[in-house]
Amino acid sequence: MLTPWLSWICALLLIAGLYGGLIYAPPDYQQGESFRIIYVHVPSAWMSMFVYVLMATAGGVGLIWHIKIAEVFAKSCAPLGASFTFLALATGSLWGKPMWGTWWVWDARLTSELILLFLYLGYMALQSAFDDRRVAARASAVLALVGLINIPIIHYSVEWWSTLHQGATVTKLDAPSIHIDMLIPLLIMALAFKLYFFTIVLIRSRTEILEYECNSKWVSDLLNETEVSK
Amino acid sequence: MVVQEFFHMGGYAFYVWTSYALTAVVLIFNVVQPLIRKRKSKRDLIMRLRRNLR
Amino acid sequence: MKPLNTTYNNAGKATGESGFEVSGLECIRQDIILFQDISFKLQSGDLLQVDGVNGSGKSSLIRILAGLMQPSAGEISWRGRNISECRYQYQKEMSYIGHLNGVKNTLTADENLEIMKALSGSPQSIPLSEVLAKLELGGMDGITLNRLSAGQKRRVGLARLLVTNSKIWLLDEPFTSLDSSGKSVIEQLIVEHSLQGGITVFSTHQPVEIEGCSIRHIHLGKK
Amino acid sequence: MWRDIILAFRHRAELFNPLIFFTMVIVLFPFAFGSDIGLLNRVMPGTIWITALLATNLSLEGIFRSDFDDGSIEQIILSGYPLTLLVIAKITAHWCLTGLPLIIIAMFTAFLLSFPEHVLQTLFFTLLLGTPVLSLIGAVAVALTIGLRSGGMLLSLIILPLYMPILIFAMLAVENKMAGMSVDAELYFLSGMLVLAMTLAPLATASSLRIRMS
Repeated sequence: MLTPWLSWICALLLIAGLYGGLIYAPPDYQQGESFRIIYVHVPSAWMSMFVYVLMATAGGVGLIWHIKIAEVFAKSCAPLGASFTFLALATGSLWGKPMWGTWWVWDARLTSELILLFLYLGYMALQSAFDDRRVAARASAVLALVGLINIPIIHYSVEWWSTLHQGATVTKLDAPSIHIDMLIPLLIMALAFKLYFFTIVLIRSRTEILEYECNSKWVSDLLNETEVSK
Repeated sequence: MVVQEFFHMGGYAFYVWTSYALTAVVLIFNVVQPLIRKRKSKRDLIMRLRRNLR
Repeated sequence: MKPLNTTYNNAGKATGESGFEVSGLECIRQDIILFQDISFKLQSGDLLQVDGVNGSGKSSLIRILAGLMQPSAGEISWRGRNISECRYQYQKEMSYIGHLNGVKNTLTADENLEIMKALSGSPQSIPLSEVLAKLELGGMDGITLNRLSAGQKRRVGLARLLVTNSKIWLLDEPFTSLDSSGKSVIEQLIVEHSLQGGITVFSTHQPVEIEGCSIRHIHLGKK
Repeated sequence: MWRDIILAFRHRAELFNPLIFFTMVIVLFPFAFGSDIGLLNRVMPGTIWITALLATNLSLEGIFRSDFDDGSIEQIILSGYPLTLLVIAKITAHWCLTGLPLIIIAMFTAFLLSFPEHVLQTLFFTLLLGTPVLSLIGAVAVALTIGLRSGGMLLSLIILPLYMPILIFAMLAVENKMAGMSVDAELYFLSGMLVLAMTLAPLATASSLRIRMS
């Protein structure tokens, strides 16, 4: 019931964010128009971390209290998180080419984002390796939690490593202060991405629950109803 | 003229528009894929139900 | 307040005295309901045979009873408490023999029994040689299990029952790969166990000849 | 634990496989990069570490493999004996049988290849602190994937990202030492990770095994 509302608000925000980002915001004095990639890059990067934390937490809740909804939620998070991570990487690379002159630099953020993508892929691979849903959910929850503990360590180590290996060429990316006209669209976009995530996760979770509970009475009732109404 | 400038993106058109296109593709895929799956799994469940009833 | 309290206590005792109680057990594997609504009560000396065709969930039922698997619904209690609450105590009083024997191929029969004994931590006093003799496994000193036949390995696996001295035996197809004399040895063991007040749940698809005590049956699969 | 070591000794060939693998890969590197000592010295620590990662990865499955195949794991879980303790014993045994000999061989080969001595010491410490972490984290992943189809590939996919920080810090320490800087920070960090892994990994492994067996 929530999904249509969420999706409408999300669509509105997306349009607003796009308008703000692509048209309203003034070009950056240093990077010109190319900085507009920020409006897809940064929200994706934010979401990639956010989704992982959410996924691991939900997995942990499911593991400890055996709550099915939490297991389903965690499972639905994974592909979305992976796509956000992929987007952050791809757009980061596309941004890096004109700015740094290469597609890829071994920058701390890019590298830890890449490792995050591997963590997501490992999670999804493990999830699909099990035949039984409940066992899969619990096993991958353990993995997600181990990954969650590792994320700060990975981030920290990569940061330390990259500062030792190269100068401050990357600081171009994080301009010390961002103009308010640039910031507002960014926040709108971030919010839009967040809503988008929740909308899709809801859709995914509902399908999952339906499959999970395929033996229970309410599912068969529901299906009978839809069949009658057709 | 303005429109052209907009699409030109100060010379960065390729990078900017590829980024946005990629984002759009991934986001749309993530909408469509669960919807298809939902329909498919519903169909499967209905089949199952019919099998069980017989 | 007081009368309320006493009734509560009585109720607790009423369920507490009974041995092994299973209610409303359900198992779903890979979205398929294997069984539903299984309930039974086993007292001291009871014997329960689980029947059913292949894939009907016999092994799953026994694994659930052992506490290895979580049931999708229902509960199992031992001495009036849910087995997940008193896991430690329950495990001390229960022996499970699954499809796999749980013995090391690279060790001898003696060494395997030593490990079982150490793991169970029971102050069991039957000498190991006696256990081996009972299972017709004598005279195999220094021979590692990978040189023995499947049936002999199965016997070593089943020797766990005698070494650990537990009250509940959960046996999944105990007679597989045993010859007829091995089978009758195990049947004999089960009868003795039952006469000593033990509880046995076992699954099999072979006819069993058990004399001296009554067997209850539970049938899994489509009716 | 003694049981594991005894068992491992009965499979002598399997025991030495990772070690032989390790030595052979290290010997391959001069063929790939040429026999220039200066260049070899630069890539040597990295080579040793990456090879150690791979060798650990290959041998990891052995921690629970045989116990899984013959049903011992079920019995151990059901024995009421604390699973975490057993897991600790198993991991320790695994490290003694792969990590420790690996360090010795690494030292030996590095010595043969006339690696500067003061850096050798640092390399030794990073290996000493790092390889137990590899075994510990690896045990969790093995417990999750044991007996699954395509378990080996899955194991690598899961495990390698988690190994990244250890590799990074070990390499940083060696590089710093080469540049004549202090390596305390890196070694402390590795010790910190070791302590963290020692406390959490056995618990996670034990619960993973329980989940895997259900």
